[in-house]
Amino acid sequence: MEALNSEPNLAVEIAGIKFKNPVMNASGTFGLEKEYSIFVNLSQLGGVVLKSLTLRPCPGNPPPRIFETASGLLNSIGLQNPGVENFTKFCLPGLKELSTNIIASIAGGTVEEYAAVAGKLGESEIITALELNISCPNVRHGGMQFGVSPSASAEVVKSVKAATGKPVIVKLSPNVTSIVEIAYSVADAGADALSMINTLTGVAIDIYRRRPVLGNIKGGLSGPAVKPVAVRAVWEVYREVDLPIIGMGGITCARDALEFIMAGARAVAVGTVNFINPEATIDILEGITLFLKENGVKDINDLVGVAHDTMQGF
Amino acid sequence: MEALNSEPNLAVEIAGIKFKNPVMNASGTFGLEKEYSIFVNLSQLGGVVLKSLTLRPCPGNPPPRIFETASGLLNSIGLQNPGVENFTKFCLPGLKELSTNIIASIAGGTVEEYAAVAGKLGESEIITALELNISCPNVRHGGMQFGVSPSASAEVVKSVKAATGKPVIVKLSPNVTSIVEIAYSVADAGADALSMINTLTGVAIDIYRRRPVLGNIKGGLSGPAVKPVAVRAVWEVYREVDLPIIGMGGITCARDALEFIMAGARAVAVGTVNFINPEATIDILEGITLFLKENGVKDINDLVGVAHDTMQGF
Amino acid sequence: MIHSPKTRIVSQKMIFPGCCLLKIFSPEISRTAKPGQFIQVRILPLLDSTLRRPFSIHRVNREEGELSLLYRVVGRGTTLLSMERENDFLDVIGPLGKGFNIPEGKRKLAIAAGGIGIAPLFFLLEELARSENKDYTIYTLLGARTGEELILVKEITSLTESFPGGVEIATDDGTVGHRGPVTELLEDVLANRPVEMVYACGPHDFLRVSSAMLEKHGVAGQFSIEERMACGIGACYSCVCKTRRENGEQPVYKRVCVDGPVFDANEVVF
Amino acid sequence: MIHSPKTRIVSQKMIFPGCCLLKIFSPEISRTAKPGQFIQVRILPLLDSTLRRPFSIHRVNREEGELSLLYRVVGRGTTLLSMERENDFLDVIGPLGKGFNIPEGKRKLAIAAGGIGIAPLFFLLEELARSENKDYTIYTLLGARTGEELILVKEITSLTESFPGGVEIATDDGTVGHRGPVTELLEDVLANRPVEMVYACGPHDFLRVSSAMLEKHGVAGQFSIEERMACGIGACYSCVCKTRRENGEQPVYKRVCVDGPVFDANEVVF
Ligand SMILES: Cc1cc2nc3c(=O)[nH]c(=O)nc-3n(C[C@H](O)[C@H](O)[C@H](O)COP(=O)(O)OP(=O)(O)OC[C@H]3O[C@@H](n4cnc5c(N)ncnc54)[C@H](O)[C@@H]3O)c2cc1C
Ligand SMILES: Cc1cc2nc3c(=O)[nH]c(=O)nc-3n(C[C@H](O)[C@H](O)[C@H](O)COP(=O)(O)OP(=O)(O)OC[C@H]3O[C@@H](n4cnc5c(N)ncnc54)[C@H](O)[C@@H]3O)c2cc1C
Ligand SMILES: Cc1cc2nc3c(=O)[nH]c(=O)nc-3n(C[C@H](O)[C@H](O)[C@H](O)COP(=O)(O)O)c2cc1C
Ligand SMILES: Cc1cc2nc3c(=O)[nH]c(=O)nc-3n(C[C@H](O)[C@H](O)[C@H](O)COP(=O)(O)O)c2cc1C
Ligand code: FES
Ligand code: FES
Repeated sequence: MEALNSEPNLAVEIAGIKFKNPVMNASGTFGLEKEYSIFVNLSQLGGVVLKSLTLRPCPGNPPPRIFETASGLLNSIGLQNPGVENFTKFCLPGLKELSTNIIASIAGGTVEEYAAVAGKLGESEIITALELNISCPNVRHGGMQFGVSPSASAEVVKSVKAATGKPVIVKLSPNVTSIVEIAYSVADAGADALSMINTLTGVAIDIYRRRPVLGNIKGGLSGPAVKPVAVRAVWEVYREVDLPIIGMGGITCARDALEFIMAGARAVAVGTVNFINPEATIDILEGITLFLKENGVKDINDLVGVAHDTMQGF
Repeated sequence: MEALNSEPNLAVEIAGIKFKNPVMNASGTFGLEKEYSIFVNLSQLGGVVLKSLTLRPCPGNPPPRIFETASGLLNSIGLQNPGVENFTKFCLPGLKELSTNIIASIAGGTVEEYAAVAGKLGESEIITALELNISCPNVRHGGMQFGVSPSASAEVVKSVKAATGKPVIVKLSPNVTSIVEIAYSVADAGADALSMINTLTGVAIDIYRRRPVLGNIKGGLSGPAVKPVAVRAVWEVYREVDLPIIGMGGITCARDALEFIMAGARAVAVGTVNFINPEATIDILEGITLFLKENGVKDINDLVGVAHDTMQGF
Repeated sequence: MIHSPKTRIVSQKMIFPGCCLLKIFSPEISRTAKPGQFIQVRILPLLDSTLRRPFSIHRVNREEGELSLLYRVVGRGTTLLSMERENDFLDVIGPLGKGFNIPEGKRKLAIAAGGIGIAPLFFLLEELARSENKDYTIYTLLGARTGEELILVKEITSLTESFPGGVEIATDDGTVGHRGPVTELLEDVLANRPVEMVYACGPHDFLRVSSAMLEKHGVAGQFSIEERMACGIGACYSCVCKTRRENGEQPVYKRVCVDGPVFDANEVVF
Repeated sequence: MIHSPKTRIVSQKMIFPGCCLLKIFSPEISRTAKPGQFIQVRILPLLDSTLRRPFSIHRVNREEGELSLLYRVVGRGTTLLSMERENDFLDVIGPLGKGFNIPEGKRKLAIAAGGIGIAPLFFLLEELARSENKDYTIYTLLGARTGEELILVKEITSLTESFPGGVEIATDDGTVGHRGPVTELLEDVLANRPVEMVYACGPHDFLRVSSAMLEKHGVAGQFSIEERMACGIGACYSCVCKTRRENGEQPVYKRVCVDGPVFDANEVVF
């Protein structure tokens, strides 16, 4: 039981960046500042992922914006944010004091917009990497999401790579026939890492008012309900595409996080559960550490994708 | 309160068939015989949908075949069934005594197989309509599901329509970028009605054994977890495609069923919840009736798609 | 602001069918809470649920370190909450949000509550009664669907009896007081009394109508707004309501959890 | 077979940490149940759960209309079940499945239980003890991880004392009886006694090893098999295990819930 006493290695490397551990929050759930520092010491996390930013201030969608479903949450925030300039002026300086990776998330309606935001954020030393939220409506293509088209996704990646030297993580949408096809396409276009999954599109109806519950009609489904779909996405992409994966979707505890890691994720992000347990990220980090110790695993990297090992025939 | 006293109309028509009410079971959950008649009087339902049948006997997937997830169920039964001939010989005669619509579900690995099964079943007077389960791996296309390709889906429909005069319901897969595109395609190919959704593909990992839980690795996610995705599918297709829709996915109670109806479904099918409440179909039927009475709705058809009415702008 | 996963329930009682008074022991929250603030309660037995439920702080006993919630049983979360008993534990976050304030110089106040909307206003009345300064005039207007659902009339009457003004009641069915909506009492007060500030909480329609009245009479107001919440601390932008800007710019969505739940009446776009 | 949504709990006790004995009142099920059959229990507080949990019928008191379950707390469902108390209600379906049978002419029996596997075998012993015919020889072999987890040894000893044979015990840690797996006791019995039929229930590996022994010694067996279940009545094909066919054809997947849970030992492909 020697392993019980020695501290396991939790550090992972993704896109050339060192993460002191594989646990971060998911974009959109920790805001643009240090909101969650009242609950958790953010510097203890492997990284902090910011809410998606757009070039100009974005008003967001009409309320109601959220609705609780069975083991899930439908949201249609609609990217409300002050725009990249206000962010840089008012929020970014405060993030400097955190000693962890700060990952900014970028959203846009056109390829140029993504590039412009990336260019602005790329100037900041505080930001370690950029995550591209490609689940945004492409205004030039009738509002079809970038992330559901291999070519549109690749275009976004190329233009962002040209605009910045920062590592680029592409966040994939699960609302596609083949997530592997999109992953291939963005890998070819120069993505440094992948994160998955963004939310599944859903609708809920208020039968008493005879109309959709959400002001925006459709919303994105997150939370434990989507976990099997998310683990499947990681499983499929890990087998086919040679990029590090940040896994997310319905993680509530260390066991959930380990499912993603064994399916192939090198790090995980924790979203919806923060709303019910605001210390969830730290609890998960501690739970992973305990699991490694109890099972004599010396290095978290030894578990990445390990569930594929016994499955050679498939 | 006159409406409180008069019985509302529950009958709906789909593909020229009259259903005495809009509640049936979902394929694969009531078996191939009258298994659930120990719990419910099947003749009280709008229809009984059989488990998918293949041309030859099908052994099914290795166990474990099911796994419970948050508000959901992953299954990989793998279409185990005795084949259409054994079915016709041993199961079909017993179904004759049911006085409701019997809908047979057809699965296959090739277009020809679908047509062959449809041809055989088309001979039976007992069967009212055929439902095509197009979420089956296409053996000639590297196992990609028919249901994720508009052209492959259309081919299946055409060949089945050529093989039988029975009404054909096409059951759509949610694992696609655009369910509307598939719906259009099968509508063009001659489908008489649509049903949706089949299961979402998912994976779960057993972190202690470090391998996927299911013998077959991937399974189909059903149950309350998927309801928002299913309602969204009905919502989208109802707006675009002029075919009657049978809605399903996570229905557990009358309120859930009414969500589907208001989103555009003319009938609903009830799957996973039967395993926890075997009388769920009847409970839902009673609940819908009560809702109609309490809200003074004289005809269930008045509620079909009603949630779109207030949403003209979108 | 604290997250306290093991807050003891001191007592819970159903004060009329579908309405509960829940008292919890939390010295930290009761010490700092201001009228209009709220707490986020985790509904533990809701295994398949993701969200906490927000409730206004209804009263505070700082000596005992206790605070109370007053809530209606309207759905799954409140049903389960109503089943919790003395000495069970609750997981709460609070106090949250911006509460009511009493601007310098405003002395003639009206308090208008629609139904369960009395919950946070009661705390405001308590604080006014506790305050050093006693030269307020307080018109208290209480609305309910029916007399049986009228809550706390006695306590409110005794809380406010040292102030000029008085308590008036309206019920939809006329079983007690004025027959009709409480907004009719408000209209009357606004038209006939020198009110300087109206504090209101209640259903959306009640606030919408009240807001129009305040505008008509040119009286200021502070309204406590409800919206579905996730984080409760300003991080997720789930809970917004539409608000006006002064310079004629486009309205913006503000977060009810941190920019509210109390807003200036003329700021909210109903 | 019945579905009874309001079956009263007569008693529940934890007989050692992590193992519960639950008695319910169900005259219908207790009247018709046979050893080896099971019931499907709905775990009500599991709001986010979709499946019932299957449990073997452990004993039956037909006079009182009661039956008992004996189960280990291994996960969420059994944890919640263990919290149910006397006079709470359970939603059960049963009796389900095919039980053990005692073929004409087979008189020399062995009963081999690995851990909680004793649950259905106890009912079998009860029925043998209750039967008119008393000319059985019964070798009862009980296995457990440690002495503290040995269950019901006294009751089993008194149930079987009127039969030749006897009760033998094996524990993994040797605290009681033979040190080692219960399969070593089985090997011994098969090698040295004229056993005609072995009834076994327990962990997968225990059954696999036992099955190989039976084949080696040419002795028939009936094994109770466990698999995750959904419907419990043969409709969904969730619960299959692989079974041999006699004529050398491909193995087929049979449903544990209706074709079992008791299978001929030589039929199951482990
Ligand atoms: C700042 C704030 C303070 C509140 N204070 C009180 C209070 O003191 N007393 C009280 O009884 N209620 C209060 N509410 C409303 C209370 O939060 C909801 O009634 C409760 O969340 C409903 O939970 P449920 O699970 O029982 O209902 P659900 O089953 O979730 O829904 C039932 C009904 O309640 C409505 N509802 C659900 N969540 C909210 C929400 N967050 N805000 C408003 N309506 C909601 C739904 O639209 C639906 O009509 C407050 C809400 C907010 C935002
Ligand atoms: C016919 C039959 C009879 C059974 N009789 C008994 C009995 O008399 N006493 C008893 O203690 N247990 C019995 N079991 C096993 C019992 O059903 C499981 O232990 C129980 O379902 C676990 O539920 P859970 O929610 O606590 O566990 P989960 O949290 O669902 O899982 C915990 C562990 O239990 C295993 N498990 C889950 N479901 C099953 C299942 N249906 N069958 C086998 N293993 C499962 C899982 O693989 C996992 O390792 C029987 C199973 C079957 C199929
Ligand atoms: C309220 C809310 C807001 C979100 N905002 C964003 C966002 O701005 N950008 C983004 O890429 N993803 C956003 N997401 C998606 C999450 O980052 C995450 O991909 C998804 O919720 C799945 O993880 P979870 O189940 O742990 O929440 C948001 C999710 C929620 C619930
Ligand atoms: C155990 C199981 C078996 C199923 N078998 C089939 C099948 O044979 N053919 C088919 O078209 N769908 C099958 N389905 C999918 C259901 O018919 C239904 O589309 C899906 O489960 C969603 O509905 P639900 O959430 O109400 O279960 C199966 C689902 C389950 C859970
Ligand atoms: S609830 Fe998250 S910002 Fe208000
Ligand atoms: S559990 Fe459904 S067939 Fe056995």
